[in-house]
Amino acid sequence: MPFNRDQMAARLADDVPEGWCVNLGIGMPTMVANHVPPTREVIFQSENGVIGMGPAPKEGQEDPWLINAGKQLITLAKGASFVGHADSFAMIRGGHIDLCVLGGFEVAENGDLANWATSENDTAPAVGGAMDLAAGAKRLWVIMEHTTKDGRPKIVERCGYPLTGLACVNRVYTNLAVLDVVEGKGFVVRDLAPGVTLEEVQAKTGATLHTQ
Amino acid sequence: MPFNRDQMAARLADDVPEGWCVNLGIGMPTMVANHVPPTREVIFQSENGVIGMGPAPKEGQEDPWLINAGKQLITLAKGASFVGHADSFAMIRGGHIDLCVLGGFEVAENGDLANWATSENDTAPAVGGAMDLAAGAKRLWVIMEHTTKDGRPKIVERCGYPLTGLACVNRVYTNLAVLDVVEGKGFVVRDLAPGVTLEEVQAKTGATLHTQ
Amino acid sequence: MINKIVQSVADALAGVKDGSTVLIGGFGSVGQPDVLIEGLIEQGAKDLTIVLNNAGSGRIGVAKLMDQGQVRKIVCSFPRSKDPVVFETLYREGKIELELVPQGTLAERIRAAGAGIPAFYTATAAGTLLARGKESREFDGKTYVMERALKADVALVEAWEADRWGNLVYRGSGGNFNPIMAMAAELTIAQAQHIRELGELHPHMIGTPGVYVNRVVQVDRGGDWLKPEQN
Amino acid sequence: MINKIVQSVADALAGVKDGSTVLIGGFGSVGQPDVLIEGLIEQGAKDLTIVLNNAGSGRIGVAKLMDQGQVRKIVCSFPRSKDPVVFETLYREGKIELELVPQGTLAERIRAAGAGIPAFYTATAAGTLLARGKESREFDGKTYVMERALKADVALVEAWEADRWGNLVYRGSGGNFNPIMAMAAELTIAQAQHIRELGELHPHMIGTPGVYVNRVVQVDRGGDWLKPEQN
Repeated sequence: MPFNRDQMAARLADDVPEGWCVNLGIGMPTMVANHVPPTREVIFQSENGVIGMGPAPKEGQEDPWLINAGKQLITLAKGASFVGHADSFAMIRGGHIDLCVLGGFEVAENGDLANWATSENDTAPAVGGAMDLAAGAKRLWVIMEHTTKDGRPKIVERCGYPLTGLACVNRVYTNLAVLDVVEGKGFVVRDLAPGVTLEEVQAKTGATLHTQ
Repeated sequence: MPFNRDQMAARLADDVPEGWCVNLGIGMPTMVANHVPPTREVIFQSENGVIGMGPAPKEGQEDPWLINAGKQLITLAKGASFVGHADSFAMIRGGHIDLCVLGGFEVAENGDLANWATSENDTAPAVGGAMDLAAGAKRLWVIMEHTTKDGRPKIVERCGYPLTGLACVNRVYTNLAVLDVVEGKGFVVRDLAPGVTLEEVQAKTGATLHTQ
Repeated sequence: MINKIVQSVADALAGVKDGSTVLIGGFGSVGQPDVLIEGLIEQGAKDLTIVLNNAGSGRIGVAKLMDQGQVRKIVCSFPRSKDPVVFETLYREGKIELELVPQGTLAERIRAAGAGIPAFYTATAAGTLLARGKESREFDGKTYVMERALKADVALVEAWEADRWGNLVYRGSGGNFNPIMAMAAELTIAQAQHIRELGELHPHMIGTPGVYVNRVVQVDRGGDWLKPEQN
Repeated sequence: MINKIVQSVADALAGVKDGSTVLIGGFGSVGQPDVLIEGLIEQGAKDLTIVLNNAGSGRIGVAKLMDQGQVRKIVCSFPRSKDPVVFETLYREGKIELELVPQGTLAERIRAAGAGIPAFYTATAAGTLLARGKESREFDGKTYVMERALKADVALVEAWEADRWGNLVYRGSGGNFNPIMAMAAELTIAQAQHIRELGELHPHMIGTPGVYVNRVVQVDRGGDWLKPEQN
């Protein structure tokens, strides 16, 4: 049975070790934080200069001056600090983020990521911090459905959409599988959703899957 | 009668208006601060990240964690703030310092300043922040004796010593005179020390002096 | 006595010229100088290039500024929002120009302008559409894009506290673009919730030294708007 | 549980390799990690390139490190001091290499390394001896020098307070080079006067987020050394 969105986020969260500084993209990536147990200290960084986010605020305890990159109200973890945008992206660009988790339109077997525009003539495309994170984070994991809503593969030999970053993805978490991107080789299956077969995943993938 | 060092500093201080952010170099420039009356608010910046220095601390009230660029113990003025070195020099390089006052070995009529090394083969020359200040401050005033100890002119047509900055000096305060450096013209006499004649100053100067 | 505090929003925005490049701080609504943006609409300067992270939402603030036809070009990283109708309409009709810049590159270009650095290199966007037309160059075997400083005529910023020197203290995540924007403009105008006596602001809490600030106007949103302080 | 606090200076400096580039924070004695420097002398790593503002004074600290023959090269802005005898002797004898860098360029090169910027342009030193051998380039009619990032293997920094995440709070003018150096090294080691519980440090007072720090060792200088606090 394929993973649902929460299970995908939980599966990814399992692989995040204590002590990492992690930036979570908007959307499904943000859900990862809910699945890291509070006993495991992970430092969540947000582009707008928050280093060490805590859980969502309880009702009535929101601070309107405290939001994350998705503009959601947040709390601070103990040990949190603030920096301005230049310093926040110095941290990102400078390779100090252990892990960035982003959503994706397409991931290619050379590690290319497309996740910001669906054509060169996109109406007012929005890039945000995705290119900075793709270029700067130590590791980039993508979390996304394995195929588009109409069944086309999102895991491909080469991206067709405009790129966010070149050779930047290290791992992909989908509803069907966990795939490593290995330089010089391509996609290597690391894990399958319960009851999902390799053949089924390969059939829904636009690139060759390797098994170690 | 030529100005003594204190009078030179006082003469320069007279020309600093309220509200300017001023960086004072090590040595005689530092003395300028003593001659700005406390009723006139001037913001003294120090390269090591102090914005808003106050007077020297009274005995017994020194804070060993608080020094200026000359490594002297200082106090803070009300309204002071701290930044790190990158931000301090962003302020300097970015043109946010209204006035920098430096000492000089030579000033040329094109505004070139030499004040860090006396030959290309200087033993371990020290530059500190002088080049950054020369390139970045909105105005650079030099305060120095009019001639060397053995009587050679320090105000010259072209600098012989290695340069600190090109076309950066706007005004020179010496024991004999105050000279503006005017683009396309050279040195223009702005003021003379009491009892000092133009002829006397010209005789001790290695460049033509203009009078407006 | 240095006193950068002005008594009205109109005074704060006096003299902003047509054709200006205007930096507008904030990320989401946090640290966004909303009252100064309203003031700019009132003031009426036209043909503006505005630089900010988002292209506005609904029909207020920056969206209204665009809707009034005051904006020629927008430089931002994320023109999408919950309700970007004004921007998208103008953009589709070719009535507004868009320069899309990755968020970190936008921040660094603004900082560079403030720090006297005319250009720098970054790996961000290398090999993508957003590097088109830009110089690229290899350092140690990796490709980087050359990016230019983004200087401005005016910066509008929001702070939590200010004093008469123009020192600004930010609250929570309210710093974001504000400190670098304050550095990068000829004329920096701040709105602040609280005005403090000189010396009341902690020297290490000051996020923007007053040296960068030209005018401060107090904008008290009233106590009921505020939740318990945690800055 | 994240815990970057180590129990001894020797633990703090374990593994520093011969041939390393070592950033050493501080300006004058303020913010200078003196105990870590002593620890590096004890630890014995050789053939070091050290990067710091001053080349040491007297026969202690950095001067002693040089005197012991551990330093191959020094990168600094101001090799002079009240008593620079060790450096000057070694330099005259050709036993130590000097790379002289304007102070602001030094700071920006270190920041660039931490911020993922391989190179940038500055007007500082343009047309002078210190621009020799460097690329220069015109932007908008003015000449700038291209400067490269200055990356390091190790940074030694001093803070006033620290917690187990490695967050650092600086006191007075004790920040100076420390925050940027902490960003620019593979291994950042901090000495701190006080260790605080996690959450005790104010989020806006933290000058270096723990993300940049690998090891913290407490160095309590004792109360009598300290003057009344004013940070």
